Order: sequence, then C-alpha cells, then structure tokens
Amino acid sequence: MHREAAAVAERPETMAARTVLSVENLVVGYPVDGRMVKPVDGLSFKVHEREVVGLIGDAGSGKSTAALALLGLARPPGKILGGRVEFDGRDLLKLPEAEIRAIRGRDIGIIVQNPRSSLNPMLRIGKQIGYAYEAHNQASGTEVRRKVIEMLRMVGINDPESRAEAYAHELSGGMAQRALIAMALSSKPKLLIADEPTSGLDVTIQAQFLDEMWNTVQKTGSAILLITQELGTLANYCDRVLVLHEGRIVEDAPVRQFFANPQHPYSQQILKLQRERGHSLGLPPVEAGTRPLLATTDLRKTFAVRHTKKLIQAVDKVSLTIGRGETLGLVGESGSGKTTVGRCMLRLLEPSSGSVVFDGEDLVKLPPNDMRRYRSKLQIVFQDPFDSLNPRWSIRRILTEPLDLHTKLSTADKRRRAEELMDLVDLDRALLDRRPRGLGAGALQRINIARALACNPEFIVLDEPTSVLSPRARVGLIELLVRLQKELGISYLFISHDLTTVRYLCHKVSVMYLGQIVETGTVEQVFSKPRHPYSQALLSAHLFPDPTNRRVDSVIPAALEGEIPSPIDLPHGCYLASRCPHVVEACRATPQALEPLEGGQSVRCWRAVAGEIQAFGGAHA
Amino acid sequence: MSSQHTLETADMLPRRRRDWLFGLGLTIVVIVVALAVVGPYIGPYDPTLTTPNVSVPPPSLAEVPGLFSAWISGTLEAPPHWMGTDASGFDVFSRVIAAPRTDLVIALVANGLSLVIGVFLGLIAGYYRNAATEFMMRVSDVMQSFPVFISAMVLVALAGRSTTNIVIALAFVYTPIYVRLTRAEVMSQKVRGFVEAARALGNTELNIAIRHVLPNSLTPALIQASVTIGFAILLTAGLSFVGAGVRPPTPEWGLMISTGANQIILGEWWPSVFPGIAISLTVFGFAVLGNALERRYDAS
Amino acid sequence: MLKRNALLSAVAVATLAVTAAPAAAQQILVLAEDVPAGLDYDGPSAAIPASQQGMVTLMEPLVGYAAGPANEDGIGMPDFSKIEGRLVESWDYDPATLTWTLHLRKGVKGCDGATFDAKDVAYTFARAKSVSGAAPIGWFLSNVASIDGFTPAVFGDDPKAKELGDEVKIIDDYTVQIRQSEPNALFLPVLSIFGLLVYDKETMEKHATEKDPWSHDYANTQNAPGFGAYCLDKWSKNQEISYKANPDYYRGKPAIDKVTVRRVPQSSNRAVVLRTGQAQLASGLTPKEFDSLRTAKGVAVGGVTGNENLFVHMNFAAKPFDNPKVREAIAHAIPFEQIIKTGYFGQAHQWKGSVPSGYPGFKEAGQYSYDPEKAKALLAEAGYADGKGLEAFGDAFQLSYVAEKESTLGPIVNIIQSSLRAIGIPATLNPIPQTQYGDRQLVKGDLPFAVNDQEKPIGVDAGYAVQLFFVSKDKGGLNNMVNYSSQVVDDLWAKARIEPDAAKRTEMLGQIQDQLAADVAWLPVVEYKTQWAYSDKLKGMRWYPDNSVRYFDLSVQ
Amino acid sequence: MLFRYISKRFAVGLLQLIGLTIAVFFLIRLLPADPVSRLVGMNASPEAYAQAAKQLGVDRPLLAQLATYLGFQPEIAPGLLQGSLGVSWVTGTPVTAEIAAYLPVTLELVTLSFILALAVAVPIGMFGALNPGGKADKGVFVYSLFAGSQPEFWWGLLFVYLFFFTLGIAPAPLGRLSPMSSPPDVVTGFMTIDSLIAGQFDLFVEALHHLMLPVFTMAFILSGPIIKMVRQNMARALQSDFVLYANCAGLPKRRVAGYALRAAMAPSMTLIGILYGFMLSGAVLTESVFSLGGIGQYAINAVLNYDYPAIQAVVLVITAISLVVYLALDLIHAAIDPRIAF
Repeated sequence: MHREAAAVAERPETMAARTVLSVENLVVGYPVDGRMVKPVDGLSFKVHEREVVGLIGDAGSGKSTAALALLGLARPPGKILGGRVEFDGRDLLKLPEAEIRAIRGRDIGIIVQNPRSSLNPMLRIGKQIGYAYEAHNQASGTEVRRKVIEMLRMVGINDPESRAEAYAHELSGGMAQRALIAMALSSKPKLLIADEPTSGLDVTIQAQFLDEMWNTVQKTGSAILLITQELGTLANYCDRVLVLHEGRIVEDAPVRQFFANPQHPYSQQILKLQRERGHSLGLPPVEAGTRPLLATTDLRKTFAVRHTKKLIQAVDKVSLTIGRGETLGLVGESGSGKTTVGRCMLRLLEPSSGSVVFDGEDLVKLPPNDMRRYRSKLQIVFQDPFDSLNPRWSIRRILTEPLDLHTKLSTADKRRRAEELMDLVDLDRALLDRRPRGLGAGALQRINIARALACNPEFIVLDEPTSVLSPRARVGLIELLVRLQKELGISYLFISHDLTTVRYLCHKVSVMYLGQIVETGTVEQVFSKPRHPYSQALLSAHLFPDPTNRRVDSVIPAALEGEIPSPIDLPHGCYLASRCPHVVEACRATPQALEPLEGGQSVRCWRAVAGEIQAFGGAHA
Repeated sequence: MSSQHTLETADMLPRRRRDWLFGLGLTIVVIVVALAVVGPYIGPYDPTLTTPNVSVPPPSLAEVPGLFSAWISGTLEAPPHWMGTDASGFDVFSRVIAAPRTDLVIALVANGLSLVIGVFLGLIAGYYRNAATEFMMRVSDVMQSFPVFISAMVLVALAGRSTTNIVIALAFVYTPIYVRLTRAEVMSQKVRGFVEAARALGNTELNIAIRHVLPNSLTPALIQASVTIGFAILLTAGLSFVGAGVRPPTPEWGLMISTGANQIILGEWWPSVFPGIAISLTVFGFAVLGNALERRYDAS
Repeated sequence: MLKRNALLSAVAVATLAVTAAPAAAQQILVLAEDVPAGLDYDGPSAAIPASQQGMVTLMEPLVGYAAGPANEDGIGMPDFSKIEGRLVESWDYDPATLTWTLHLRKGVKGCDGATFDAKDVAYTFARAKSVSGAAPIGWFLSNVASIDGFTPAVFGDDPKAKELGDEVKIIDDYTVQIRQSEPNALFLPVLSIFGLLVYDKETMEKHATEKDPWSHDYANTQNAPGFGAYCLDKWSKNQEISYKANPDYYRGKPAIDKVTVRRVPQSSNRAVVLRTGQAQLASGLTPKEFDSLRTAKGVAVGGVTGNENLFVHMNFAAKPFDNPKVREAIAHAIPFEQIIKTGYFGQAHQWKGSVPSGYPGFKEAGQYSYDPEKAKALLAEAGYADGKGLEAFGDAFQLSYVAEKESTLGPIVNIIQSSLRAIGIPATLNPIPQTQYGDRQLVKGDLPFAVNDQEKPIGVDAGYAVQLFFVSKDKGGLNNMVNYSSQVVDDLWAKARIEPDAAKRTEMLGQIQDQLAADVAWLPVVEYKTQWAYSDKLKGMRWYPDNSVRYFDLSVQ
Repeated sequence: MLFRYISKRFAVGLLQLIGLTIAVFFLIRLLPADPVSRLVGMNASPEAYAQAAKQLGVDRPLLAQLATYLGFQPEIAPGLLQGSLGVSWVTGTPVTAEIAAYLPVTLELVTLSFILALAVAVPIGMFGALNPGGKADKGVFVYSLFAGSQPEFWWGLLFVYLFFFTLGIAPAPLGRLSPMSSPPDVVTGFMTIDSLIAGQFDLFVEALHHLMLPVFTMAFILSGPIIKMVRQNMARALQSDFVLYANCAGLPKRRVAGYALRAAMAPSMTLIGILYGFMLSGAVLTESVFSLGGIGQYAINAVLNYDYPAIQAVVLVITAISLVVYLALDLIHAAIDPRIAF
C-alpha cells in the first residue's frame, strides 16, 4: 500500500507545480482587555498542488489561528484584520458569505487537533459526514449514505456501517480523527489543512493514522498543509517546512535542507539536539558494578474495579535497578503502567506487593512517618507543569516548602537556597515573587525540577516531563536534565512515550506493555536491536526526526493488530499474543518470563530468547 | 497561554461596558454597606419612632428643590418627609436608609455562617470519603431538597420571629449548597498534580488538606457567597412580607413593603415603592458583583 | 328609607321579613376574612369568628335579645334589658327549686324536614355535657350559667359524670325543665349564645357512628343541622360557603334567597371588590379601609360601639408590672386621641371602664388622661426615673400583639411604642401569630405586655365579663390573662354571682369596676366600632353581641 | 436501560423523601410552638387543653407519632403507607384532599409563567448570543441580571398599582375569577383547562385575565435567569469546537444554528428543573400578593395555624413534584444529548 502510493506520488518539489493557496500578509487579532493581540501578524506563504507542507511552531505561535484564517474564519471574538488568502485565483477574504461557505469543506478541507470536540456530540457520525457531503454535492439520501460508508472505509475504519451510527463520545480519539478526515475529504478538496491531527494519540496509532492520511490524500490528489509541533512528523511526511514564529513565517525550506541547514535562530534551536546527535549531550558515564541506588523487586499494583470483585492489574511483577547517576528510561503506550511504577516507587501509590529498596532500605516496609522523612531523598517531577504547582503560592513559597518540611534552615538560608535553585535551573530570580499563573510550560517545569532538587535528592522520577512542552522548551529541558545529572550525580527514572527523548537522555531503557516489562537493555541495545515483538512495533511506529530515512519512502514493517486487551481480564499466556505478528499456539498457553540475553539485555518472549525472531534493526537507530 | 486566555474570555463583554456596569454595582454595594454602618443615625427622623403625620405623600418632583433649599436654610420647622410617611406615621426615607443595618447584616451573617460550616464540612466530605461522610452528604441532599422559601418560613414562624432565627433559617437552607460546592471542588482539586507533589514532598494529609486543597477549593464557594448575599436579602424581605420575618418596627425593606402593601390598592404607593426600589437596586448590585467575580473565575 | 326599615324591624321583625320579600329571588355576595372552617361549636374551630358566623346562620338559639332602636349609623341595636323567646316561646322560673321551665315553640321545621321539640333541646345539652368535642363550649356556657351537673367533674374518669341527668328534664314534647345549682342571673343570657344553639337531633343522629356518637365529624365537616333561617347550600373550605333560605323558617322565609360568602383573606381586597359593586357586604376591614369606603359611591359604612375594645395587657405576674406606679405611669403615657385618630379614623372613643360600656352593669371608672409629664413623675416615683433600671427587665417590655392584625394594630402599637419610649420605657414590638398569642395568653398566662383588641365577652353582662377576666384563677377566673388577683373583687363577685336582686347585683358590680380601675387591672384604651361596609341597597343591618351578621335581617332594595 | 434508570431515580427520590419526611417531622416538633392551644382557642380551660392534645395525639411519645404518621399503625390512623398525609388539625379534612384543591392553582401559575418566560426569554437570550458585544446584547445582559435579582412580591404590588389601580386594565388581585363568577366543575384543578372542558369560554378568558398579572410577575422574574442561561449556553455553543468545525466544513448557516441551539438547550434543562422547583416554593409570595389560593397560601395558613400534618404535607409534596420535574427534564436532556448515559 505505502510503497505503491509512494511510487505513484511524484515529488512536487522537483517540478514547478501550480499554486493552490497563496497567503499574503495575513493578520488575525483578538481583543484582550481593550487591546488587539495579534497571534497571526503578517503571514505569507504558498502551497502548491499535491504538495505536503509542514508548518511548525511553538504553542501560541498562532498556528491554529492561521489555519482557521485560511478558511476566512476566526474563533470569536477574534477577527481577520487584513491580508489576502488567494485560493484558485480568488481572494477568499473578499468573497460573499455564501460563496466562501461553498469553498469551505468542498475545496479546502480541514481536520483539527481535538477531533472529538469538533464532532457534534449530539449527532451520529454518519449523519454529520452526510451533512458535510450534502452541503457541497447534489445527492439522494441513499447516495449520501453510500458515500458516507465509502469514506469511512477509505479512512481505515472497520465496520463502517455500524460506526456510522456511533456518537462522537463513543469513538476513540483515533477513530474520531478518522471520521473527521472522512468528512474533510468527502468532497475531494484541493487542499487539506491538518492542524496537529495526531496530538493526543498513542505512538503506534499516530504513525498509522498519518500513514493513512498521507495515503488517502495521495489518492485524492489534494495538497496538505500539515501543522505540527513534532519534528518527527515533519521529517517523515512533509516535502517542505514552514517555520512560524511570532505570527509570521521565519523560514521556508525543503525538508532535507531544513534539517540539514536551518537558517533562522529559532529553527536552529529546535534542531539543536538532532544536529548534535545525542552523543554530544555528554551523558555522564555510569560506574559499573556498584550496588544499585534503587531496586524494585516483583513490584505489583492492582486496583479494585468499582462495584465488582475484579482487579485491574496495573503493574505486574516489575523488577528494576537504577544505579547512582544513572538514567533508566521506561517506555510504553498509555495504559502500560509506566506511570504507576513511578508512583509506587515513591509510595505515592501503595504497592500491592514487592519491595522498593533504596540505599539498602525497603521503603515499602517503612511506617508513614519514616517514609515522610525519606521523601527528601526521592523526588518526582510530573507531566503537567501547569497542574503541579499550587496556583495560590508564590514561586518562593513553592520552593521553600520542602525546606520547611525537611530542614531546620533559617528564613534567610531558605531564601538563599531558593535563589540558588532558580540559578540551578536557569530561571530569573525575579520570578520568585510571582505566582505560577502566566508562566510558560517550560519555566513551570523548571520550577518543578527546582522544587524537586531543593533537598538534594538522590533520585528523581521524571514522569513524562517533556510531553506538553513546545519543541524549543523541550530541547532546553533535556539539556537541563543532562546537565543536572552531570553536576549533581542524581539518578533518574525517565518515564516517556517519546523514544526520541529517551534516546537522548537515558543509559538504560525498559519497555512496558500491560503492566509488565517486556524488554530491558541499554539504549544502544534496545534501539538498534529490539528483540521483543512489542519493542519492535513501538520502535517502528516511532517517527524519528530524520528526513533521510522517511517513513513514506520505506517499507513499513508489520504493525500490531487489534486493540490492547483490557487489563481486567488478562490472557493466561503472553499478553501480546492476540496482537503479535509472530504468535504461535504455544504463546497463548505459556505465561512469559523476563529472560536474560547476552550483554545484559533481557526480554519477555520465549521465541525471541530462542532466537526465532529477528532482531529488527531496520529502524532509525 | 495568552491565546488560550483570549479564547476562554471570549464571553466577556468589552472592557468599557463591563466597567460601567461593574462600577454601578460596586457603587450600589458600597452605598448599602455604608448605610448598614451609619444608616440608622443619619436619617432626618428616628426610624423607629412615629411622627404625628400619618400617610403623608412624598413631595412631588417639582416641590423637591424648593423644599430642599428651605430645609437647608433652616426655615422649616421639621425636616420634610422626602419619601412620605406610612400609615403609622413613620418617615419612610429614614427607614429606607436605616434598613441595610437589618437586611445586610442578616444576609452577611447567615452567609458567613453557612459558608464557614459548609466549607468545613465540604472539605471533610470531599477529602475523606468514607461511610460517615457519605451519610453526611445524604443528609445534605435531604436538606438541599427542602423547598427553600417554605422551609425558611416554617423555621422562622415556628421558632419565633427574631433576627437570630432568620439567620439560622437562612444558614440552614444555604449550608448544603456550600457543602456540595466545596466538596465537588475539593474532589477535583485533591487529584491535581500539586497535591500529589505536596505528598511527594512529605506533607502530612492534614497539612495537604488545609494548606493546599482548601485554599484552592474556596473560589466556587466564595463566588456563590457573593451571589447568595443578594438572594439572602430577597429571602429576608420575602419572609417579612409573609409575616415570618423581623419584628416591626425594625426598619427592614420587606417589612416596609408588607405594611405598605395593604395601602397600595387604595393608591398609597409610597410606603411600599421606595423600600422596593432599595431592595431592587441592592440585590441587583450584588448580582453584578457576583457575576463579575464569576467571570473572573471562569476566565482563570 | 333606612329609618323606616329600622323602625319596622324594631317593631316586628317577622313582619318585615315577610313584607320586604319581593317576588324576584334576591341574593348577595358577602366577602369575609374566611369561611367557616368547621360548624361544630364544640369542635376545633369554635373560636374562629368565621365559623361562628356559619353556626348562627344555620342554627337557632333558645332565646335572644329583643330588637332595640337603630343607632346613629342606622344599625339596629339589641335591647339588652329585654330577652325574648326564639325556639322557646316563654319560660317560668322557680327560685325555690332553681328550676327553669321552658315552653317550646311549635311547628318549627329544620332544613331536613325535622320538627323541633323537647328531644332536640335535651340532645343539645347532653352533647354539651359529653365533652366529646375538641373544645367544650356548650359545657363551658352551661357551667357559667350554673346548670346543675355541668361541673369540671365531666373531665374526670367517671363516665357517669358526662351523662345528662335530671337537670334537664323533658316534661312533654314542648316543655323542658332545666335546674341550676345556685341562683345565677346569667342563665338566660347564656342561652342566647352560639355555643348553645340547638341541634336537630334527628339529623345529627343519622350521621352518628360508633366512634363518634355525637356526630362531631359531621357537624364539623359537613353541616350543622339546626332550625336556622338558612340551609347549607355549598361549602368549600377556605373558599366559599353559600346558604339558601330555609322556606320553613318559623319567622318566615328570609328576604334574601341565597347568601354566598367568599373568602377574601386580605382586607384591602375585600374593600376593593366592595367598591366595584360586585359584592354587597364586607366585614373585618381595617379602620382605614372603612374610612376610605365611607366616601365611595354606592357603598355604605355602618358601625356599632358594641363590645369591641382595645386595652393594654400588663401581666401582674411579670416584673415590673406588679408595681402599681409603673402601671399607672404607662396608663398616662398612652396618647388616646392620637390612637383614635390614626388607628381608628375617629370611629372609636376612649374606653373608661373594664367592660363594654353598652352592657348591663357597666360603670364608668378609670379616668386616665394622656399626660407624659405625669407619667414621667409616676415612673420616677416607682423608682425608675427616666426609665433607668427598666432595661433590667428586658423582654418584659416587648409589646406583643397578634401578627395577623398588623394592618389594624400596626399603627396603634407603633404609636404606643413610640410614646413609651418618649418617657423612657424601653418598649419594643413583638407580633406573634394568633395561635401563639392565644397559647401564651390563655394556657401559659405568660404574656408580660400586650395589646389586645379581641376580648369581647359574648355573655352580655358585666358580671360575665368580670368572671371571665378579673376573678382570681383559683376563684374560678376563666380567662384571667393578666393574673390579676384582688381579694375585694373576688369577694364581691362571690356575692354578686348569686345575688338574685338585680339592683344590688349592679351595685356590687359597680364596686368591682371601681376597684379594677384603681388597680389598672387592664389598661383600657378605646372602644372601637364594629363596622361593616355594604351596598347602600342592602337594608336591615343589625348588630348582635357575637358580631356575626344575621342574614335573615337583610334585604336588598 | 431507560426503565432501570427511571426506577433507580425513583428509588433514590423515594429514599430522599423518606429522609425528608422524618427530618421535617422532628424539625417542626423541636421548634418551640404549641399547636394545641390554637385549637382550643379562647376561653379554654386546662382540661379542654388536655382533651385537645389527646385528640390530636400529641400527648403520645414522638416516635409513636412518627410511626403512626408513616403508616405503621393503621389501626390508630392511616399514614403514608396507606397513602394518607394525615388529617388537618384545623379543618379536620384529609390533607390529601386539601392539597389536591390547592396544588393545581400553583401548578397552573408556575407552569404558565414558565411557558411565557421561556417563550420570551429563549429568543431574547439567543438574540444576545448571536450578536455578542453589541448594544442589544449589552441590554439583554443587564436585563437578565436585573430581572433575576428582583423581589417578585414588590413587582406584583407595583403591577397592581399600575395596571389595576391606575390604569384599570387588570382585575383586582383577588383570586382566579371575579368574585361573582362561579368556577367550573373541578376536573384538573387548572382553571383555564376546566373552563374549557366545561365549555365556558367566558370563564376561560376571565381566568386568563386574572392570571395575567401574576403570570407577568413571575415570568418577569424567571426571564432573568433563563435569558442569562440561554445567552451563556448559546454563546458557549457558538464558540464550541464543533460549531466552528461545522463552519469549517461549509455547512449551511441554518444547519449550524440548529447545531448551536440544540447544544445550548441541552444543559439548560437542569437549570429549568431547578428553577421550577424553586418557583414552586417561591410562588408563596406571588400567590399572597394576588390572593391566589395555591399551595403557598396553604403553607402560610398551615404555618400560622401550626397545622403540622399540613406543613409536612406541603414540604413533602413540593419536594416530590420537584424531584419528578428534575427527572422529567433529565430525561429530556438525555433525549437531546446522547452523551448523557443512564
């Protein structure tokens, strides 16, 4: 499928294609407290026929506002203040209401980043797609119906007849996004605007979805304006890159050229890690053979299902070791239990069984008061920086809270320590008297880290600390974490679904699936020679930001099929058996154990241990 | 952040207009609060002493300037009855401006009482969810399902007409609202990251509940309070109107409307109309303020 | 016209009814504060005037006062010196045996066709003595009249005490003998009161059940069968009650064929509708409303200084009201004229006495004048110069009054309150619901300070009023709400009660009233007119001591 | 599914009502009022007082009284279990019968007021939301805040003064019909409906005429919160992602407006339910201004007369109706919005 499409598609960059969309000096403003704030301020660019153009920029750079403005729309009370949006030779902004309505959806389709809320919650999916189709095409009821089913099938929805009867809230995020695409493409638009279409989707589905969108568009012959914050998406699907910064385009380059030689300082910043290739980040080496700082043994955590006697197996016999100054990456899809492992290690959740030995002491057995004392040594940084700081406290109070709890420092000393901490995380001391509100995600996450560092911990759980950050902030945070480890010798448990970041930051990595660790090894081992079928699938689905090895140009390995089994009724044998491309009958019957391989790698798959599964090395390592 | 801010405050009216309305509301409330302090002392007549002049109509608008200058220059024997007098001979104006002392104090104390009790119970019920707090919520449900006006009326009428009993009755009907609001907010706050972070830092649960969860759970209750003050004034006046409110001759707007009500059908409108305007504006003022607070909260 | 009517009725009521009855069916709409809640005078709503109005409309007393001349408003007045027969045609009294022989009227028919005879009278007394209802009014009246056997023993455990013995004896179908236990002049006056109206035994017994042998349920919720001028037509509680004329009424068929009484609780509303001409009669308006109707077109307002009055109640059991100087000080602090003007629009006069001034045996006593200076001096004499020291009594100066009467009493209590404050008495107001007022006044007797305008002794006799209100509780004082106790009064009443000589009795009653005034037993303020507003086409209004209208008297011109 | 949901709601509601019954029962008996003296009235002796107390059964222990009230002692008197709300202590009539006579008056008033308020407020609120920030929208907004914070009894009086006393175009505030008209036979208890059933069109017109001012008054007060809610929900719906997306997809304007309206009405149902319950209880004031003999007037009488069975019944019945209305509106909400799961 992919190969076929790739072969058919001609690379537009090689030919002088017709211009589909031409934007000139577009300005969009919102009234805020009597002033006009202009998230889009002088935007100009072109999109050619059949071209896939990527538009990247930080959160708040005006990407979504720009996308809507291309249709002549602004989210109320915003207004398009000026400029031209030329489509097919006509300026959309000057067209009468009825004509522009006819163009929307028919000539320009759009999919947006929040598919479920963009579907009318009160209408069945099929009906909504039908309305969109009817709005632009003459068709009888049965024709509309047929078209709807056809579109749903085309975007990769199984059983479209029954899915058409579903409501938005009954669909998964990926499914809703597909329905949106079906609606956007139903009238075969000449241009598809895709505004962060995969945000909120799981890694494996993300790639699958983008593949399908790319394929479908190749078939309908539309051009795509793909808006994203992910370098991986850009590298793998786009022909040309537009960089949006402070409301205007600051760089416009073919994708390879962009990655190889970014011109604008902003582009250089977000590509810094790519160009330095991880190794130069200078991860401090770990001393081998010493006693591990922290080790969990057979950690289990179950949750009771309300109103039943059933249990959810969230974490199943997880054993990990982390040495001093070492970073262990814990990867897996959402629901794999990786976050629960982090919480259990710090007893923010009480483990159901197993031990967590920290520096020779089993934390699980500590009485609550003693555990509280230990907390200065073990810290955590959460995923959502906006949520993890008390909004009513000043930064100073936030930073001195751990000192109040664990030290007997004088007030002056605490003040001094708070200032030190700000220096440590590269933040302006002047922020100390502000409240978290109004600060950006990057700054807030640094404050979270500073708070965690306040009492000189030896170990920090980093629970997806970069996932909500914009590209630039993400780079900065990764650098900070590496630097802190180098300077302070802290150990990290780095929980993430973003393999690119894990590769930069971790010494070792463990892959989790349904509460179990299915593979552990050094980053080198796991990324270049994943042995477990699940690890292989995860790596192959990951979009590495490397335009020289584009997903759309290569063979896509077999993906996992079907849905993740419910963690309530887990299969007796291998948990992956129902989805594994390598499954044999024995897999379903035998529970799998984590078996060591050569070189310290271990894997929970008897076929991999037996060498029956090829170590898949074709990915982007 | 800023663009998000823009989107969510979209419902806000443009600034100038908001200020105009907000200014009006604030002015009204400030005046009423000021009258609650000094109102009983600044009127031309004692608000609880009758004058021999019964059912005197207010001066017509045309007469007002002349009367005013005569009054200022001291040529009048007695101050004019700006709003007339009622059937007992009370000076309506003096009573209208003395009434906030009664109405506002009842509304504030009742609200404060139910706010404190409600927030306390709501915090406990939201933070510690067990059989006892669940039972408490069921009791609160039952209390909340009481028909507001009738319950207040029953309570005051059977317990006896006194300011204290009115306050208790209002607190009784309002407390469950605060319990519920606070509990819901506590439940959504206690799973937030900063609470878990506080736990990870080694705070005790009590500390977390009081220092982290409580301050962040107060807003809905406080907004509700700003709205409820207005409604408490309405309820107080309504109780007086049906004869289950404060005792005469306490200057109280509802009571004044009620005593004037019998006369209105005979054309004596002033004893009821002036206090009515006072209630109308006061409650409106509080509604404007409450609304402004609500918007600010929604926006953040 | 009015005058002629009044004259006529004074001469012969029966003739009037007959001559005034025109060919066309007459009907009127009456607006009342309420319609009867129940019609059983031994039942739970006996105390409510609206219910009493229903009872007197449907039932007939044994005797009544003769008609006197009309007053200045054209309202017919009773002649209290002359009691005449109603269901009783004539009577004899034997002082030796204390026995009354009643000769009953023949040929009187009730609404259900029953004919009145001695059994009905006996039934009525037997039912009263059974004290089976919620409020034993019949027993109470009989007891006041010293009918033998009607003692508090009926409330004891002995069932025999509740049964009617030979004190009420049927001699023949139309003769009944009733025996007293002692001489008591109140016998005949009491028989005229609504609490001893005669039941139609036959109909009552038809509706008796085993659980309710005296048909209280029926009388209270369905109908009170008697021998009155009207029959019950339709009765929806809290809304409306309508009566149609009893064609067989012994005094002739009433002129007005149908009377509809509608409940309009707000007095102002009654006034408005009457003004529109949609209704013909309204009662219980505020003085102000009556005043405003006086000038309205097509509306007449008439009133009677009958037995309604307003007094200040100061409880002897509550400090500092036990101090006679304080009582006197307060008595001189009441601005009577202002109250009459503001509170009653002139339709009242200062009450100088302790019983209604129109009642037999009344003596003018107690000349309190409005004199704040004197009041202040008296207060100082009492030891509370300028009110200093009175704040210690706190709640005692809460002037209680019936909250439901706010629109009438409001201005008055406000004036009293203001006047008392002017001499330094820290008076406040305390409106309490009628129920609570009644409870505290009667049962608990703990109202310290109150304004009361609802004590109208229905027994038309100064002695009745004295026994009701002023005799010590342990000497048989029935409604001594201020806990007044005077040896002088008690002794005089003990003698006067059984004094057969009318002149001597009046003499003693006069001495009692002097004593009451000296002690400020009550602080009488005004006697106010009982008023009605009615269509100027409605003729024949008469006043009765129970303040209920007899629709039989009325006709439309 | 639906049936299970409804029966579950009924069960919960029933439990709530039982809790309420017991709470009210004890609450009013804890208060320092003495219902007995009300009944014996003037000139009562202590003997008569005791007699009356016995008649009412208030001489028995509280728990025994409660048991009787709930219907566990049908041999003494029928109780709730037997479908009886007791007998009024004042009139001696079964409370159920009295409530049946009073309740329709209030229901008619409140329902008509709601219909009028909705008919006026929904378009106004939508108009405001469709023209955000405009002069008209400002006006609508200020009006909604104002109307929602007004003392209805005062407005009722003002209307009486204006329309009855001054202009003479409204009837006297004297009830449901003019005093001289005799009401039609009671079928539903709704004067408007009963007069039509009886075929008396003149009575129907008269009933409407008498309902005019009270319905005006209540609809005026009600319109405030309803406009505010509709305006807010509509504005929210118009700003929602799916309306924006419907515009992006080029759907016709009418269709988009339809999306928004439906989305705005769904969450409004809950508030309408709460308002209905609130008005049912708050109708006391309007009823008393216009002398409509509704449940509110009944409540006032019951309270002033210490008629405990009647007080209990009023609270119980109003709450029960409110619960049923909540349920009905939740069902409508669920019918509009498929996201509401049972």
